[in-house]
Amino acid sequence: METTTISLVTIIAEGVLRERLLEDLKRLGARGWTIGEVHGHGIRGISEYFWAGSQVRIETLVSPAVGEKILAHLQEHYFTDYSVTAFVHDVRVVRPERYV
Amino acid sequence: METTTISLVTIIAEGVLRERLLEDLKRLGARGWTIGEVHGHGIRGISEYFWAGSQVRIETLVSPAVGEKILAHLQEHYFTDYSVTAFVHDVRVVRPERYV
Amino acid sequence: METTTISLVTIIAEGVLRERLLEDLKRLGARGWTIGEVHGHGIRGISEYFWAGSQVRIETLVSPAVGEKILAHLQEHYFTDYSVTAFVHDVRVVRPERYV
Amino acid sequence: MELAETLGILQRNLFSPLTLAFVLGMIATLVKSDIEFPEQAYKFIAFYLMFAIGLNGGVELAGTTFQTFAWPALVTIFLAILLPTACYFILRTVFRFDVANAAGVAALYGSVSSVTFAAGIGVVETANIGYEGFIPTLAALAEWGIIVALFWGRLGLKTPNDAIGKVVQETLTGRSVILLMGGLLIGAIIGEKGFERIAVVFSQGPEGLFRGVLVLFLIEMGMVAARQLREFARVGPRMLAFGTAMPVVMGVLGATLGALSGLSLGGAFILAAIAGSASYIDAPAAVRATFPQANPSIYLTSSLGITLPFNLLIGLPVLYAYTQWLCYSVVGCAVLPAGG
Amino acid sequence: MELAETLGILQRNLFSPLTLAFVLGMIATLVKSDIEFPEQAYKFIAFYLMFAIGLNGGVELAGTTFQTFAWPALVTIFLAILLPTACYFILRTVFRFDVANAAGVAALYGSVSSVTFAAGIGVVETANIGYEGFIPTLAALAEWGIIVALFWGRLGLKTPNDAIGKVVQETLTGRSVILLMGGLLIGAIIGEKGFERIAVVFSQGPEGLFRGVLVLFLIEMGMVAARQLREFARVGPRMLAFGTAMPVVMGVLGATLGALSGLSLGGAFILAAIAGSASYIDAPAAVRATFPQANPSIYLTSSLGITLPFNLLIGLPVLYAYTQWLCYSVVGCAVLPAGG
Amino acid sequence: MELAETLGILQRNLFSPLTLAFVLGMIATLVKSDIEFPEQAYKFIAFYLMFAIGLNGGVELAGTTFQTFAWPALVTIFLAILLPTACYFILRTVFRFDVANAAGVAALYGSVSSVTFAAGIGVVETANIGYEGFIPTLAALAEWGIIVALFWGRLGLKTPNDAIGKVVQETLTGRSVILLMGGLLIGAIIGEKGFERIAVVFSQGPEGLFRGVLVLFLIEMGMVAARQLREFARVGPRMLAFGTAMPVVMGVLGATLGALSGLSLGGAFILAAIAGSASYIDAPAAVRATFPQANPSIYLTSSLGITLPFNLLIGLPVLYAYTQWLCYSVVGCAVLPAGG
Ligand SMILES: Nc1ncnc2c1ncn2[C@@H]1O[C@H](COP(=O)(O)O)[C@@H](O)[C@H]1O
Ligand SMILES: Nc1ncnc2c1ncn2[C@@H]1O[C@H](COP(=O)(O)O)[C@@H](O)[C@H]1O
Ligand SMILES: Nc1ncnc2c1ncn2[C@@H]1O[C@H](COP(=O)(O)O)[C@@H](O)[C@H]1O
Ligand code: NA
Ligand code: NA
Ligand code: NA
Repeated sequence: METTTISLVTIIAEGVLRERLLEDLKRLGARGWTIGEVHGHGIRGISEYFWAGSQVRIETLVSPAVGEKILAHLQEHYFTDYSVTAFVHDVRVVRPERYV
Repeated sequence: METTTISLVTIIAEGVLRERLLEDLKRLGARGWTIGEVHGHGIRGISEYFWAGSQVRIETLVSPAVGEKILAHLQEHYFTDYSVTAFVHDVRVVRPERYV
Repeated sequence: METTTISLVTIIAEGVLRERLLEDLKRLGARGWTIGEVHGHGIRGISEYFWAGSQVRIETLVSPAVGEKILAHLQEHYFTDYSVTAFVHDVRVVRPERYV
Repeated sequence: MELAETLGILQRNLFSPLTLAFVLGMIATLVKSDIEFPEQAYKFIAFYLMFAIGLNGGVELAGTTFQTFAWPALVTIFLAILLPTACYFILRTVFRFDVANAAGVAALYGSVSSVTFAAGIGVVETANIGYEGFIPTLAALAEWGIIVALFWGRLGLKTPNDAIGKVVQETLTGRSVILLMGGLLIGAIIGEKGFERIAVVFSQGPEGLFRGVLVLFLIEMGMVAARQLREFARVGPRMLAFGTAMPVVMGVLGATLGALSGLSLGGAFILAAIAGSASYIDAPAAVRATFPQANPSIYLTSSLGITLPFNLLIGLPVLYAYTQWLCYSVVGCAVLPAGG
Repeated sequence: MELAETLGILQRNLFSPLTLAFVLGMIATLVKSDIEFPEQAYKFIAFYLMFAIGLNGGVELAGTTFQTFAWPALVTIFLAILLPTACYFILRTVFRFDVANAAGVAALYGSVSSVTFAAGIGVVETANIGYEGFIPTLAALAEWGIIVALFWGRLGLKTPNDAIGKVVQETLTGRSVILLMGGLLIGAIIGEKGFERIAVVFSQGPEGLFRGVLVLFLIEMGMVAARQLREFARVGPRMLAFGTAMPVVMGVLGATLGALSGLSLGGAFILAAIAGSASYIDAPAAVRATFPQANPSIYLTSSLGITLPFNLLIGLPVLYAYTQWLCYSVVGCAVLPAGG
Repeated sequence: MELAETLGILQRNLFSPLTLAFVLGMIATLVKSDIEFPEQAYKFIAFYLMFAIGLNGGVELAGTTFQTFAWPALVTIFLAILLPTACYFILRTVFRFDVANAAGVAALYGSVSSVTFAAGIGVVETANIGYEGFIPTLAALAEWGIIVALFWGRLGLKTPNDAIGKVVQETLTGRSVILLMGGLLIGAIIGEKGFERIAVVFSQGPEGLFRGVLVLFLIEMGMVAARQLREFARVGPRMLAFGTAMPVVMGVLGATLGALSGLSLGGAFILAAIAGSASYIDAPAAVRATFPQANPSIYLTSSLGITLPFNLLIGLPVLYAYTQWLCYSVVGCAVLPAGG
């Protein structure tokens, strides 16, 4: 199986940011995403207050360059005020042209 | 902690494929899996039509060889017609004999 | 984007262990976690019996050292009797000081 | 029957809480409200509605003879063969659809939408007349249209029809069929007396939850339909024509054959609703699994975005007017008392 | 009481909507239908049923004297000690189970299944008689059986019993206990008059939702039980014997002690249902957390796959027949009017 | 009106099933019970309650003249401007809060809590009097307080107010507004006659589910409130004072202006409940999105952990006593018959 290495960016964020983050991702060059509902706990503890809604866990497969841009964007616009956690690592896919 | 590196294959697929994919995984040598419900968006956009059900996100820890076989199988039977995304990366586990 | 490599530990466990595992993680040095609900199948098949509740999938970003400690702890206290699967891999994050 | 009367029926239908709830849901989506109907509540209500319909039918079954049932059942089986077949060939020849897409659309239009079916029962209740207890059986039989459509598709694609066994099994044990038939049997066994003690939950009359729950459900269906409506541009005017003409044609056929087979006014009209409706859950899932190459934006948007709202707002009252005219002026079918 | 009468009760029970709904659920699973009962609907209904039972009991509590309550309560505490202890030692000696598995099964059979308890109330309603308002308290007391079973297990495994405090706390504040007792208190405070305005939702009589909701719930329980039934092969004939004999033995004990302690026919029968039932949610979770080495395929399959269907189909009517015979021919207990 | 009478109202309120259910929920959380109310059931019930309130109002709307509606509506708009503004400046000057936190708290206290609103309707039903059909409109208008608070915050932070268009759109199409107004319109169109057939599900009287469902809902709200209560230490005595004094002050203002504007006793009291309540879902979400730097532990704990329980246990009965005194001794407002 011939595979290509691309980046998987995972973002965990407060539910209220859902739509805004997806628009951002699109603008930054992501061509798809997968979203799950999660709960969590961190140093800020926001998610404990928002009892009526859960957090979102967004995964997006992107080129390494777009991955960097996403992290930089989160850093600039969200990390200070919002409860957002993000991490990135390499994965191998078939058909990279679908994602990058 | 002594750990061994094996493959984690993650498959995101339309809900209707759930049973079929799990049978395939079993046949190809996976000994376990973990399934979550997700929503998503991609170039095909199928999941937007299937409003009454969600997509599945299947994770399976397998030997690298089985991982390759799974990717090849998806490529052959699903990638053309169905909305299926898959990626694979290395993870470290204790007790590899449970998975491979 | 300047990033640092840390460990992401993923634990999949029976729902009844939820509180206990989170307390353990805290004690072992994890500063946050993200939890999703999943179903699954493995060699033991416990999750099929517990029809009224799902399994939990816990992700925690930690320093490599804490990651090792978590695996060792799971090995010692859970792997024999409980249905628990765990794996670890490296991810890159911005602001590592939040997690380690 | 004059035009005035038809307009009266249309108007009474538009002002029924069922229709208004559907419209409210559509508006909520169109103004981008964040209103949300929990998915599991939707599924639970769908479960409840089908079971309650079966149960109510079963209770009324007492006294039904084989003769009164046989003809309507035969007619329904005939429709389950005819309707998907007609859809398939119209789409192949007139619309020049490829095999998979033609079979996909035919599967949806050739089978039953639970919501339209339930709304049809609501129309009958509003009109304060009754219908035959075995009607749920006809809805279950009509589900077989899926199999017929998939058969044509497989034939056209020359794929072996061996896997059709699985589709047959899935259709026979599909959730609506099990709940309708299970409810019917239970209703028949417990009878009026056993039903009395659970009537608050299940009755379709003013003493039961059925109608109010259906109102809540229709808000959600309005939201779902409006989301599909947005896709309308991709489907185009040809599917608009198909999605509005087909339900009327199929419904008129259903009412006519139903009335001729001996059904009462209420029963013939509900058969019209069954025939004229297009499935939007069970059939699409079967089509997706069988013909993945068919485009869901065509079959789902037509069924959910066009035919469902059309039926609820215009189709059902028009079909009711037609059935009434037919029954009073032509066939002379019975009119059963409400709840009887 | 003659055999004919017992058969009559069996038959009436089999033809009640409650039993039929359970059977429908089992069939749906056995024919592999895709019918699905949403998990959160299940949880919400379980919540509702326990609270409603408490509430109905509380409303009837007015006029209960300490004397009428004290003996049944003592008897129930006695059963909560006796039943798990007897199960444990039978399994250890006759069945030669290891400590963990014996304690696990004992915890389930020594405590209460909410569904069987609710179904028992349904049987009493069907028979059109009443029961004591404090019955929910007895169900809450009977939950203590879990603690007794875990105590024997820990003793057998020589694990320190210090963590038992946590189990005690969890049993005392478990969801059924809180809802039953909370409902009871609220019912006692608001009385008949306050209850009237919420009776549509909570009443167990024909004017309330209780019975109909229980019917829906039992469809789901039938599906769950049938899924466990498939595991039957792994459990074998010995557990089949245990899972069908134990409920009868424990139930007869419950009815007998209940009647002797002064309970009415309805009350004594419901105590029989409590005693004869095996838990399938709360106790299994406690066992899993305390004795992970015990095999869930043994304790869950017996409780859910064997004893639950047995009780709903055969056990309850047999116990009802027994209690009736006992009350009429031996003890001469009271028969309370329905809803009073 | 004497103290004795006020105490009587307090007591009757404390012993109503609504209040008791809320207390049960709080206790369940405080004793760390594992009792769980499914999230989707919560959302579905919230959906149902708002729609049912609208519907009941709409049915009563017949005969309302523009005059009877205009003054109460104007008064409500005035309150929607005054209350958040007053909160904001009190918090800025007296409490020395920073802009974001002041605006955040003001947004919550300046808008409406659906639960307190529904509980207010419950109090009126308990008192067996009626209220004006257009009351749901007032609740929808009162939601505009969110916009006013966010406006002050943006002004204080000198952030451009251009994005306020989005907040306005979101408030206008928020779920409560759509369901209240949608229900109202449908109720007005279908009228008494159309409502009769769905009354079992929607009626707020003893023949409908509304009140019982509200009881179940309040158990969950008690659990949620108690969880926030635990955070109390972080908020401190100043917010305790604010969270208990503000609802009384705002409520008294609501009742007074309401009565003066011509509302009946029931209507004026419900306006007091609307004014005195603090939002705990819609406003917090808007604040989080607009002023992420504001601390949710301040605004949510005050609203959910302090003001909600205060209102349900003490605030509403006190406001009811006040409104009664006002109506009987000062203004002489009408008393509408229940369900009319
Ligand atoms: N160390 C961590 N590991 C995994 N998830 C985390 C971690 N820290 C934070 N999170 C997630 O990010 C959310 C916000 O974190 P925080 O902003 O630190 O409160 C939490 O609710 C968690 O879901
Ligand atoms: N770039 C991506 N990153 C993450 N998930 C994706 C991506 N592309 C597609 N997916 C997932 O795969 C599903 C099907 O994708 P597609 O077939 O491209 O429509 C989507 O609904 C997403 O859940
Ligand atoms: N090979 C695997 N890949 C992914 N998840 C697994 C695997 N094996 C086990 N699991 C997960 O771990 C749970 C317990 O596994 P087990 O103890 O082997 O029954 C299962 O229910 C799965 O959710
Ligand atoms: Na059709
Ligand atoms: Na028992
Ligand atoms: Na307010």
